[in-house]
Amino acid sequence: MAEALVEVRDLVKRHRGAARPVVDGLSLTVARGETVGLVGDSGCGKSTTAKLILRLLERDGGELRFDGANLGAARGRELRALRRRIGLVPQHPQSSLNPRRSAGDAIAFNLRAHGVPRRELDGRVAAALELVGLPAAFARRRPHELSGGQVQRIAIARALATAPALMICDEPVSALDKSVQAQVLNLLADLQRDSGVALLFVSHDPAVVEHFCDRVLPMERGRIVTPTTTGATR
Amino acid sequence: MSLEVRGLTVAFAGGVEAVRGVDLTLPAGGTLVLLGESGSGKSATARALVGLPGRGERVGGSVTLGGRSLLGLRGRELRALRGAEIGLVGQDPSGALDPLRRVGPQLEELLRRHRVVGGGAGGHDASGHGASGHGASGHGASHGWRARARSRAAVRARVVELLEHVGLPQPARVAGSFPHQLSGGMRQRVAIALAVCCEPRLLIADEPTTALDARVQTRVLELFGRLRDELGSALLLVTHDVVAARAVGGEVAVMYAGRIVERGPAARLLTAPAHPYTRALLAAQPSRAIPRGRLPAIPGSPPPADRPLPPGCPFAPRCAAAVGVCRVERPELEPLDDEVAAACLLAEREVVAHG
Amino acid sequence: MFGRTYVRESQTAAFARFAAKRCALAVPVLIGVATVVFATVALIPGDPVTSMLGPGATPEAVAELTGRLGLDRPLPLRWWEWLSATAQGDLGSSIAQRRPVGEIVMTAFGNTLVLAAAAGLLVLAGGVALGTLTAVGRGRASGRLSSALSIVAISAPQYSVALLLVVLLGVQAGLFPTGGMYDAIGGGGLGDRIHHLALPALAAALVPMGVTARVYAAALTDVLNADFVESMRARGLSEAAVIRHAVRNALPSLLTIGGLQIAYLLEGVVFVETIFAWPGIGQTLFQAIQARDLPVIEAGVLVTAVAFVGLTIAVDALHWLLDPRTRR
Amino acid sequence: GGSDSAATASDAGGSTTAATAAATPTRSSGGDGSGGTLVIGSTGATLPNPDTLIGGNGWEGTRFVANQIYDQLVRWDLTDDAAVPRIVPSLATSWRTDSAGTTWTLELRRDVRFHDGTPFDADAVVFNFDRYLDDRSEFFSEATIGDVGLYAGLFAGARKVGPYSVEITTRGRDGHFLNDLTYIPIASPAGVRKSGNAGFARAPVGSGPFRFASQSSQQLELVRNAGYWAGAPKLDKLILKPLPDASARIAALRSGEVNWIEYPNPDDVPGLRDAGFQIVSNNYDHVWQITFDQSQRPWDDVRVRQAANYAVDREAIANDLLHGTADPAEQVAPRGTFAYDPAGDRYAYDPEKARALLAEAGYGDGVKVTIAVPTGGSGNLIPIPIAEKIQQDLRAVGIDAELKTADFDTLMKFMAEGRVALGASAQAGSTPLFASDAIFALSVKSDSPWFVGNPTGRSVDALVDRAAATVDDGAREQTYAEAARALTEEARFLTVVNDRNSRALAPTVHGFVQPQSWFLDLTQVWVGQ
Amino acid sequence: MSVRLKLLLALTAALLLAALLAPLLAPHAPDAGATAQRLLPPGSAGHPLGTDGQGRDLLSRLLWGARPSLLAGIVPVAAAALLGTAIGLLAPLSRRWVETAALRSVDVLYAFPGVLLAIAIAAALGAGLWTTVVALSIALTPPVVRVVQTEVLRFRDADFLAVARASGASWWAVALRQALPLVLPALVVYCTTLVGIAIVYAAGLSFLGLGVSPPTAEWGSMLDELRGNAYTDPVLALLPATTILLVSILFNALGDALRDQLDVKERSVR
Ligand SMILES: Nc1ncnc2c1ncn2[C@@H]1O[C@H](COP(=O)(O)OP(=O)(O)OP(=O)(O)O)[C@@H](O)[C@H]1O
Ligand SMILES: Nc1ncnc2c1ncn2[C@@H]1O[C@H](COP(=O)(O)OP(=O)(O)OP(=O)(O)O)[C@@H](O)[C@H]1O
Ligand SMILES: [Mg+2]
Ligand SMILES: [Mg+2]
Repeated sequence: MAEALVEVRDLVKRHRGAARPVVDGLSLTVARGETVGLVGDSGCGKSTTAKLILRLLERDGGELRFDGANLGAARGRELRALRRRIGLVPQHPQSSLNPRRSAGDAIAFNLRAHGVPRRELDGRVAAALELVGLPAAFARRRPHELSGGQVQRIAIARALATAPALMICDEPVSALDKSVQAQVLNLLADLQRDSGVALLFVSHDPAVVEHFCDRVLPMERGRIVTPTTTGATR
Repeated sequence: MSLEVRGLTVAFAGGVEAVRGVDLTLPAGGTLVLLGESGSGKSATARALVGLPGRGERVGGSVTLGGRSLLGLRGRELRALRGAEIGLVGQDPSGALDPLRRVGPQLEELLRRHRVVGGGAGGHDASGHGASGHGASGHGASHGWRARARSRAAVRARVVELLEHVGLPQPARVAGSFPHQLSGGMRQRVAIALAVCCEPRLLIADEPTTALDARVQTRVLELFGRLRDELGSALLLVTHDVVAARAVGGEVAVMYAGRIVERGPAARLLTAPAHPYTRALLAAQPSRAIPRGRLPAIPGSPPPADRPLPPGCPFAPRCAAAVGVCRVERPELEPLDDEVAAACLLAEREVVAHG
Repeated sequence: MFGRTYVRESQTAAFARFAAKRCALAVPVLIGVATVVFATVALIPGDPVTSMLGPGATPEAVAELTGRLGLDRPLPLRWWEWLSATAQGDLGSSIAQRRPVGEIVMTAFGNTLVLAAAAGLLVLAGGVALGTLTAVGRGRASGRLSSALSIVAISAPQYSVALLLVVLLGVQAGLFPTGGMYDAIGGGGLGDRIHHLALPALAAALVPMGVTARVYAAALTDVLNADFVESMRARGLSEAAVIRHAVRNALPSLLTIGGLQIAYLLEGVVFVETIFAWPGIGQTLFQAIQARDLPVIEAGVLVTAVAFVGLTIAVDALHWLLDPRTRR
Repeated sequence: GGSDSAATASDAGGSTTAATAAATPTRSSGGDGSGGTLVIGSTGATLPNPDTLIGGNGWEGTRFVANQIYDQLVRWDLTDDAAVPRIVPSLATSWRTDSAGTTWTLELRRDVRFHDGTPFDADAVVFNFDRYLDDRSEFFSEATIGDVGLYAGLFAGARKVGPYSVEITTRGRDGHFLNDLTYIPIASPAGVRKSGNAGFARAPVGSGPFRFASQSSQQLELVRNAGYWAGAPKLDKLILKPLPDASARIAALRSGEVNWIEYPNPDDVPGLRDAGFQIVSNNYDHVWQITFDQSQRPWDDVRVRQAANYAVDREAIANDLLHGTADPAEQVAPRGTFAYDPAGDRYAYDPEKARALLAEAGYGDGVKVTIAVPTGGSGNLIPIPIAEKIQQDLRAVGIDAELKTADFDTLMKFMAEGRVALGASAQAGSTPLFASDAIFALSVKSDSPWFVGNPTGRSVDALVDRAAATVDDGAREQTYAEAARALTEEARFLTVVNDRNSRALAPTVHGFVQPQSWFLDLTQVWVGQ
Repeated sequence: MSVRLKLLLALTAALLLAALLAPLLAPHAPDAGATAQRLLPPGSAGHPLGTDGQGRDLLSRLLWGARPSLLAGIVPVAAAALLGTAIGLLAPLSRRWVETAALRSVDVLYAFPGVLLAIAIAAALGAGLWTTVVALSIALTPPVVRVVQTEVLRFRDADFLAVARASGASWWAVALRQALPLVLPALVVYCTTLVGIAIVYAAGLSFLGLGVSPPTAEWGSMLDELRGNAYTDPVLALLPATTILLVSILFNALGDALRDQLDVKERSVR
């Protein structure tokens, strides 16, 4: 296995007032350029894990490392710098877009966080939309003017636009028809080949997971159980 | 109750034509699966059927349910119909829930509103195992606090049961939770529970299982099946999941660029589609057999919704089989035989040729 | 079977923790207020001695009185002594009025409380009614009318409104008394007091009512546009029920703006108190400031500060209870 | 305007009782009636403190509360509206002083009882003087340093020389001893002992015509002292309501909630009169003036000060702005004082002369000055409109005055420190000059701790000192009048108007005589239908 | 942009222009008058709106008075909006202790009476328009903080904010470009209500001698000067009040129109 890009050890998260932790001693690693599937029953803690890795939720225990840096202890500027290298496609694309800002704004926001100069924004936004098969005119649309699949593609485009080292995709293709899904999966595969992005991929679709992941980590009640490798063509 | 849709159009401000004349027939107890490209107008169709156009949305055509025209309905009549006769599972489950109220009371309110349990005339109860007992407790003179308390308890029990039916583990805990405390899949199941709780005669489900694992998905589809079988409810299911489409069976309609391009029984259409678009869609199914990065996607993109369709077949620019006439003449949905209809000039020829 | 109900995580402990923390934080806030008042009063020109001695005080008299009042001691010391005395419930005695400060301030605050309670009721009732009508009736005549009403309520200068009420309803129509809390001669009954309360409460309520209505209407309009409201309609809930839930969701905003307006009323609406000769805390504090009556200023500010902080805590606590998402 | 007739301008509603019948302090039983409740809307923002120690609300508190609850050893005769009030016996029936003018022996009235029934005697006087002056006395309070302290400034102490005879000593020769005594109320020693210093304000006991009944945050109530030694007052009850806002006072009067208001807004006076209300006013010791800071240019030049005095159209202010509720003041001594000289009006409106004087002083091209003006405050009338008018008049002759406003207490603070307020070069405000000798000295002497204009000349100081030490009334008053004339000539002030202390009374109020004083006598007033 | 918004913006511009061009538009000098001409009724020759207690032309004074009044009405509201929004956004989006410290400090300010504050500021700065502006700015800030904070709490845990933070954007970018647009409608509505109120507050401070000094025309102090004439000249007395009323209505209506402009969901209707 290649060197680890993300290393999560003994992650614990307990929601206030909850009886038991939703994430309970979870450990996983994702190597550079690797695609790891995270599967499990609904409610087992996958989305929570994703948020914990990005430090969007504060964990109650465990260690987080990203590319050798102690992500778990990073603060301020350092944390922001690390986050910039991780892309996130959240589970509910509709609510992951600011209802008062346009789709283009959403993508431009991430680009600006990466220091893309203002004058290049329009072009980069259009390019990102193009990648997910949407015309550039969609940049002006607000989230409620888009179909479910279009919103999901905006979310993917947003994460892709900044060329992250790791992408955490929470059900990224669930709302896409098979053809667009194929387009997106192909795109991710191409990117991975070209730039070596690592993927942590949450999905319920066995076909997608089996087709797409190097490794599948089954999750149950907040922890990983018996990791298996898929026999994906490789 | 049977649903008849004729020439349905949905347009948005800015000249967006999301639905461009759709005809659908869905008999009582029937199932119709709506498949189609992202952005082709499936959700817009679904919402229009419930009489819920978004703001700035214009709906044309005719929709009748059990012989009654839906599009002209207003106020009280429409509200009596919604929820009780027509259930809708929206595409975005987070948008279905009041963020400040616990899940249980949201369901309770609906049950009371449509008098399924806990209020006067109880409805049928066909969806549950052993559900027969609950309806009764709501009947009769529910005077006095004791009766009210009993009816209240009955409603709550029913809520928990409903949540169990949609495959939620620990349903009592979910009922006591706020929406933001639930995972995506849990929320989606709650949204389904909200739509089916009043045992509607027409259930419209817009991609209801996207966040559910196969096991739960099966369970939900079974639930829909029970509604259909026991109450004769009709089901309109929007999905991308060919497996699910196959599982529910019935009719399948394929939408492209705001129009139905192919229609037929699931068994036939999903194995031997006539329309090149349907064919391409099915081919794009990922599987272990296809090397990563090589999924056969349909090249190009659908015609923009905010401009009038160019002449010819809307799919022609992306169609491998397209011939010259495809770019000139727009195909209408024509029956190919007594089961299947397709909007493809080539498909007609093919059938003719085959026939 | 009936025993089967929902499983909810208990909020009681969490709420108790929140409330305790919030109340504990009130102490530094109040000490902060006391400190700022002290510093401010030290900054402003004029002192109680001159106000007290009036025209003709000799420097010796000034020096002597200053010494006797302890005003020549260092500010931090005075601050500390006042703080510890206050903590023990001793607010001292008014320099200008020679009466116990506690009595002066509490009476005045009590009077303001009466006025604020009456006005507050009008503010909330009127604000909610106008706000709901505005939001629900958007694009219709009813909405436009209630919106216009709330705008006019805000815009009419309070002073002129009060004067107009007095001139028209008090002096000319003779329907209401023009000022005071009760009839000077033989007054004081409940009916008499309510009669006297009517105009000042109305005058005090108009602006805050309009503000409440507008901000609340904006929040409610937002909620009514939310997806879940559309979903509720799709489920056939009655329009009344839909609005009820929307209102419930706009409640945090209403609470905030309503709280702000009631705080404003509790501070004592000086204009209204003056025109209607209502001996409330606003006037009292205003007079005390003019006379540089330090003990009264400090106690008056402290009493209003306690009321403000109490109100803020109540509003925050209601937020906590109303919106689980805001808990942290 | 400017009539020097001292007649009470009470001419409304056919009520003619004001000037005549009430002059005799006898209690008539039927004829002109008695009883009723007088409700007074006063200008103070708070209720006066009924303790003797602090008058509270300045002379308004003294007028309506202290003087009604308490008697002094001597008092002003306030029953005559045609003459400047003189000092007459009250609790003391007679007095004499030694040749040094530092020891005064007073014989006390024998038939006086306090409201609590305890008798008034020499012990009571000594008790009160100890309370005010002796910081070893049990009931001494630091508050005496305030109001009482000002007037009792020269007093050394009181000694009982007989059951109804006391001896009061002064620190120096005190020509204005009696004047000072009118400001020293005598409280019941038993009452003070009973409630203590701290509680006395809530249960004040005196021997005056009215006794304390109650005080709430809204009003203070006094009731008739039926056993008053000078004859019981006619009113049953006297209620005082603070109504600081002028329009609130008018509203209360018009709607019948009060039947007496102090200082109606001048613009409302004609309307009130038309509506049947009595407007009473009279001369009294009041002047609204601007004090020049003579240490600054241009006021250091007497010609400029005189020019300013000539520049102001006082008639317009008195008649247009104040609707005759005030008279033009063209000399320092106000009407309604012994020092007023009907022939002494010096500065009639004459802008030409003003310009000429200015040019002579070298300010022909105009000059900039600043004037500090209070925004309100007792006796200040309508300070801002008056100041604005003055500003216009001054500008017309080339004095460009910038107005700087502040609340009265802020200005007082500056004044008490001997500085002109807000860095201005002149200071506006009103003052009584001759009602209290103590105040007069502080208001004009160049070594006063107060801001009095930093005068350069000292001639006035000598006159004032000499007057203060003169026991003989006639001689003292003449000296004061001389001082006033000198002040007028020096133009230390820009005197503007003499207020006429107007008040509005409901038609139902009878028997009131408006004296030429800050104070008044309410014993003959009654309220009818 | 809606027709209504355009119209209101035009009116506002006209108002500001009138204030700016007061020297050209006013028929008389604002401080010139004779007591013989005082309290002339509206419609008098040469004085279309009549004269005040000093005989000064009311129309001219209203025009000139627009300058300080609009300044006192708009600048403090703008300043409070800026400061209040900054704190109201910062606090709930920051770490818990920052939130607590910021909000409780605001409470201190909030519980502090505005008059005292104004007097203290006047002591430091001297009386004048700027004292009014500073005092009002400080006094209006805490309420803005609370309004903004409440709005932020509604979506503090929303996914889109999480995603925005996950992008590694700086705090201020998240606050400004993600949170602010959501707060803006309520903020605009609230702040525009404050304009009229601030003009009246400013009058109160002038009355205390802390604001503009006479004879400067300012609507609030004109209101105050003429209030004594409620019984004698009610029409004149109501003129400044009416002016304030109309201007305040204008700003409120502008707030409504702006709110609607910001509401993307509704805008598609039009
Ligand atoms: N409010 C709106 N304003 C303008 N265009 C809209 C609006 N809502 C939807 N659209 C457009 O209408 C078309 C149909 O949308 P719809 O949501 O029905 O698609 P869909 O078939 O459900 O797609 P998906 O599978 O991606 O959910 C899309 O192209 C979408 O961009
Ligand atoms: N704020 C919260 N408070 C309490 N419990 C919560 C909260 N947020 C999430 N949970 C609980 O944590 C568990 C894990 O949620 P999470 O969203 O991580 O699940 P998931 O694996 O992503 O599921 P899905 O596949 O349905 O999206 C769920 O049981 C959920 O109810
Ligand atoms: Mg999830
Ligand atoms: Mg859709």
